[in-house]
Amino acid sequence: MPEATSARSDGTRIEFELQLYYWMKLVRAFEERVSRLHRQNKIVGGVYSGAGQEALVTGVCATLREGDFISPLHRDLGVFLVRGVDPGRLMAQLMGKETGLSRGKDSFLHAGDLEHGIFGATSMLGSTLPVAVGAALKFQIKKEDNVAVAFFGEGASSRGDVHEAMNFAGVRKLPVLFVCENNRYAYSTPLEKQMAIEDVADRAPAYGFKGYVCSGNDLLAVLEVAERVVARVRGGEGPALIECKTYRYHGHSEHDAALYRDKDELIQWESRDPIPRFEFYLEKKGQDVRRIREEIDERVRKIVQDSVDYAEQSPLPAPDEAMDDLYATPIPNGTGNRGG
Amino acid sequence: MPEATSARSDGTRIEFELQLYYWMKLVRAFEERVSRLHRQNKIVGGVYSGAGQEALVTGVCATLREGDFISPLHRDLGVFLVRGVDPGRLMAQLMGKETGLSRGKDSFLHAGDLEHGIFGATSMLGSTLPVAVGAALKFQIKKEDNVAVAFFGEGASSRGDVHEAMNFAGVRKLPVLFVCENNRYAYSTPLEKQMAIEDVADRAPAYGFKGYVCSGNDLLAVLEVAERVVARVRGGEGPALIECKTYRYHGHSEHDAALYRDKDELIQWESRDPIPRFEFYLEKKGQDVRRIREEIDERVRKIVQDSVDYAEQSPLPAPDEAMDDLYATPIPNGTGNRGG
Amino acid sequence: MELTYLKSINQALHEEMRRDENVFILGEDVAELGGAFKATEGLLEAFGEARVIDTPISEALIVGAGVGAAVLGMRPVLEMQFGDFIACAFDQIVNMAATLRYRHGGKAACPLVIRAPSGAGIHGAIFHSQNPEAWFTRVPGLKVVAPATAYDAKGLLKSAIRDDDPVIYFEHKRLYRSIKEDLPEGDFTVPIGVAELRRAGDDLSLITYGGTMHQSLDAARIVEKEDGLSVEVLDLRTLLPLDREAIMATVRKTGKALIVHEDRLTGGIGGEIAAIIGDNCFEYLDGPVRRVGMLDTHNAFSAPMEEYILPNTNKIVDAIRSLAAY
Amino acid sequence: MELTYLKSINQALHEEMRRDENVFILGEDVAELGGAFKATEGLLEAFGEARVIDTPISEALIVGAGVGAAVLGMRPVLEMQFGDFIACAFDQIVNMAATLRYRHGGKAACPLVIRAPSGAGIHGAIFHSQNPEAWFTRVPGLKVVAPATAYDAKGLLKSAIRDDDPVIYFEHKRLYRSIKEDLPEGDFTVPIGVAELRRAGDDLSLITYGGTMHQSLDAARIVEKEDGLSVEVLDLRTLLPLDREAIMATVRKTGKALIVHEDRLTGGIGGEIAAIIGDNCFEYLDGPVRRVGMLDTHNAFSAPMEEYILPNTNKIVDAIRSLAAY
Ligand SMILES: Cc1ncc(C[n+]2csc(CCOP(=O)(O)OP(=O)(O)O)c2C)c(N)n1
Ligand SMILES: Cc1ncc(C[n+]2csc(CCOP(=O)(O)OP(=O)(O)O)c2C)c(N)n1
Ligand SMILES: [Mg+2]
Ligand SMILES: [Mg+2]
Repeated sequence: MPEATSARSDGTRIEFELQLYYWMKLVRAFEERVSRLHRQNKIVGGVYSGAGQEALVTGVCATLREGDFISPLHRDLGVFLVRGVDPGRLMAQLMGKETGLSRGKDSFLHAGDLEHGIFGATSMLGSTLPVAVGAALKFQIKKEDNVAVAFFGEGASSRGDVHEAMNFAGVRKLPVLFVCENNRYAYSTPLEKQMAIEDVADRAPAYGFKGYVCSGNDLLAVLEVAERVVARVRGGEGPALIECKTYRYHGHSEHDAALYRDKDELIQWESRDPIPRFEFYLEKKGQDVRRIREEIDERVRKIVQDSVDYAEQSPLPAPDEAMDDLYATPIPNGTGNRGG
Repeated sequence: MPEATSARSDGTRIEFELQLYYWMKLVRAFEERVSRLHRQNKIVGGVYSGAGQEALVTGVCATLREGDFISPLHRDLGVFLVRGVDPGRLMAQLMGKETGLSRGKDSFLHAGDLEHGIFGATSMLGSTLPVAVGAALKFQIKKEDNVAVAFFGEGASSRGDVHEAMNFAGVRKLPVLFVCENNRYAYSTPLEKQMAIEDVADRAPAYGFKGYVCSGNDLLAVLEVAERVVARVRGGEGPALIECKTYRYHGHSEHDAALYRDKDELIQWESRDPIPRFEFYLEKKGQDVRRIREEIDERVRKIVQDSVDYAEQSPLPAPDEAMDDLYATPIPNGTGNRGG
Repeated sequence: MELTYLKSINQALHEEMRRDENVFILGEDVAELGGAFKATEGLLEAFGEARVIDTPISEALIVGAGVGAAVLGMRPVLEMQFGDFIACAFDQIVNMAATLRYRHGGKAACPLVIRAPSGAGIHGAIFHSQNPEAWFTRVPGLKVVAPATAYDAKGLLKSAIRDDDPVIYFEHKRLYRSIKEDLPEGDFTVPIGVAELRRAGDDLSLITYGGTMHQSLDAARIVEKEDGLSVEVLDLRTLLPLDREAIMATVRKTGKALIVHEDRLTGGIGGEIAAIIGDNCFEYLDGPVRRVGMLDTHNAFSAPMEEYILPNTNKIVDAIRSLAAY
Repeated sequence: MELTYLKSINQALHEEMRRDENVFILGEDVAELGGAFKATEGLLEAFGEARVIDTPISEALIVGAGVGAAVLGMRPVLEMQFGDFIACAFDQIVNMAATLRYRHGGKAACPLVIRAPSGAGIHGAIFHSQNPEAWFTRVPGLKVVAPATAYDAKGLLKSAIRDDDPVIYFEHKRLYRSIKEDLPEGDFTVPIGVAELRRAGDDLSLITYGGTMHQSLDAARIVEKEDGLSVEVLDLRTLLPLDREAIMATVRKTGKALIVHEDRLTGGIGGEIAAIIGDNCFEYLDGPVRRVGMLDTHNAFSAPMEEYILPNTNKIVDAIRSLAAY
């Protein structure tokens, strides 16, 4: 699967757009399979579906390069796929298999793949923003023209770490892009109980940089602003914040029936689904969407099925691997209680 | 010494203004004596002079009532005096005496006097803002028309706790006033290395409330904005932020020669000293300032000297008092290591 | 009637909020949702949104605001959605709350409770399985409790709410629905600082709390049946202050001590307990003081690893046998 | 030539920054001011503002940014202006940094150093005197060192900077200017995880580190002169991982163990050490394992109280005598 960057350079615009469409479809299909696997108890622990938020993840990642640093949030399965992480290894990660990104050490998306520039978050929301700022600091110190991108939810925006990160990024004019996925809820807590302002983007000026708002369900809108803003950040104009208004179709996690939302709201947002919307655009552009869809559905179905097969056939970690990967520089005598 | 509130109600305007003048003089005289006592090694540990910042402390506190909650910052000796804390007990606090506010438990201003509505801060800057917000939450829950006032430095504004506090205050429309003492430096770190904006007050809109900027060295200006804003906060209109531009004459602490500042800057700010400025105003109002100054100097000299005498004659705490005041509800068997 | 551990927590909150109007709830998703685990279910309906308050994702604010309300006479019950997130409020707990009375020269109090759902064994992985208690049991000014039964869950929560000091209340997630108990009608409390002897025995003292208490009892039954060993089981219930008298009494009686906790072995409170025993019971000891705890690693997600690192009944049985045979 | 403990830290920073251009400094007032204690003095002039960076007052940012730079191959040396403020960065240390390699399945490293000026005895009061080490010695993935001599201060800081894991480096404020030493010319390091025997003896093993190491040596000399007691003094130097071999070796040799630290007794690392000894040296012990530590309270400000709660040479002498007489 080609990376965004390569797709940009050697492809024509339409090829690129078809690639974007493919990614959204792949992510959606992968998400839905993951939810099903959770119902089937093949994926245990917390599962956080990003279904409905594919456009913003795809649009932002499509503007990035190799060498850029990304910290996704807990729903950003799409980041992994669009950045070219092998779907099989990703599925293995979710199933806690030896072949997963964390080798079974942590669950769901608490795992990174630095080869693809993806940093593995902790559960503590907002805590990754200082880390992304540190990556940007490295780029600045070393005069590299990479950017760091930190995805965060509007809920995470309430954490103190987010403030400290944005403030320092502003002071040092660091090459970091903050992307807020505003899906209107933090678990059960609606926007109005989280902040007394309309747009998280309005926080940016308080740190001396610009904030942008866009429809996170409109791939073209996301792409337009992301290309513009990423270029600026990469060009040394300092940090920026893009807020993408979006919505999660599922509950906070697959355990959550989301009774705190009303049906109409969900329906309204489903009517803004990024995929049909983009198909409509491709049609306008004279593409034979029906054919393309069928072809891509088939391709995607196979990739997802292969990833499940790969993950299911992958071994679980050996029990005592729990003691590995603690230290890069081994310690004399080990620690106290190592079992075995 | 009458409290601001009483002074407000039963005094005429001019009596009130003379009271304010008296407070500034008292605070300044107390500050300078404290610095001298530190040089004489009669006050050990960190000493943080607020000389130069008397006007804003006096102006803000003068608008408050009994029952209001105040968390001062580490230089706000004035808060204690204007709120009517006995100068002797305050001096005893700085000397670590038994009769001090913390009974020798903590140094300098890390001690409160809740009888006068003053909360004792920890050293961790910014950490008191969530506490002030909690006090305001109590006022809201109990439908009391008190306000909480949190003083903080522009340096402390970079702490995550400040963000979490302001955001929640905005969401709940809590009766809390945030007062930023912007004296341009956090220890050696100048404004431009702390934030990429001009005014800390510009943070307020990011939390859904209003921010005001005033000259913190102009008592009348502070008073004007504070009276207006405190009335609104008390009236249930939600939180507000007042930023007072000011300057500390001394180093960060008495140990700090402040070589990171240039002389001209200091001279400029000394020329904005709040006391002569207010004397000039009183003159314009036809007051015999010369007479008043002499009389107040004498009064203040005596109060400060008495406070020193009281503190010096006060006993040090008994060694084993270090084990007191840990718990309000005594614990069975005590803890492990209680000495004695 | 029969109540689960979780329901008994919920019931304690209902009863205390009814008893004292200064008690209120502050946390994430505690109001309409009733908490991620439903511990605060029904409180919003019963007491209204002035006393059951959802916050943004701001753990430091939750604790700090609790302190501000507490010094003014309120009794906030603060929820960490998962105990793991308590690290985000660390300064507010160990510096702001723990030293409050001290730095006010005894002229202030900080009556708040922090509820922290903790513990492993539910595939929670690194950040939803932690046992943070030992970070706090070294901080004077705090009190720390960790109930293992539904009765204690209710009684200790009531004591914590009525206590005038900051109390951290660790509730074990694995126990929420896995244990049930008939609770007496009406109001009762369990005193803070007092351990409970769950089982009398002569051969060995097993000292434990929280998540491993039931595994310890099971292990004691097994070795009694299979080896004829008589094991005394002490449930600490409170971790700060420790019930030193009870610890010393049981060890002096049996002469052998095995300390069991789900927290990591190195740096867990078992070390402090072993030190107390080694210093105060030296002449009574017929064998080394042994500990069973989680291996010194993080809470790995994948089942085989999670199983491998956590204490369980078999590991406790083995430890009892080897110590008894000493 | 003779270097103070403080100067040796400063020199190590100069040398490591010269040796490796990936090393950089991040903290409050570290650049123009050269740090509140002057530990980073001259670095700005020598290496420029791209590598010696003042931050706003944002401890969580300092550590978090260090992590971000470290995973990309930099070697940040982060300063907490006072060790006490490390509580404000707690989550970034114990969750973000400590689990980083683990949750990346071993395919990432986090080579950073956190310098934390800690310790009491300078009228620093509650928030400028703390000894936070035991909050971290229970967290796998971290390493924790606490040098007691100028030589170790330099050698351990170099090892910490070259180490590929997050290392918390506790430097004792009271030692900054109070101890001097002739250091060898040129580059040298002190290995992490290896304790140092400061004094050989037969009657009793005194196990200590950091601030109380010199008091312990003084006490050992006093009891030798006045009581003819031969005390062996082990300086741990590294607190995570503990040098278990060295601890067991000295206790097995002398049969008596006294653990001394300035940190609070309850919950200090002494408990863990006593537990290791009690478990592994039971048959060698001729007396109870004893501990000397700060009393279980906060760092009171006023001189009589500060004096009362802290360990000192006399208290150590008394403890040695009573244990020796056992
Ligand atoms: C510091 C912290 N507190 C609480 C939680 C529990 N939690 C997990 S996800 C979540 C809601 C997150 O909302 P948001 O940031 O908007 O992201 P979304 O789930 O809506 O995509 C909460 C409260 C957490 N993970 N971290
Ligand atoms: C969390 C925290 N970090 C660092 C410090 C050390 N420190 C004490 S005062 C100070 C500067 C404070 O600046 P500001 O908030 O502007 O107040 P000012 O001293 O200028 O009045 C610093 C860095 C601290 N007290 N707390
Ligand atoms: Mg959200
Ligand atoms: Mg300042």
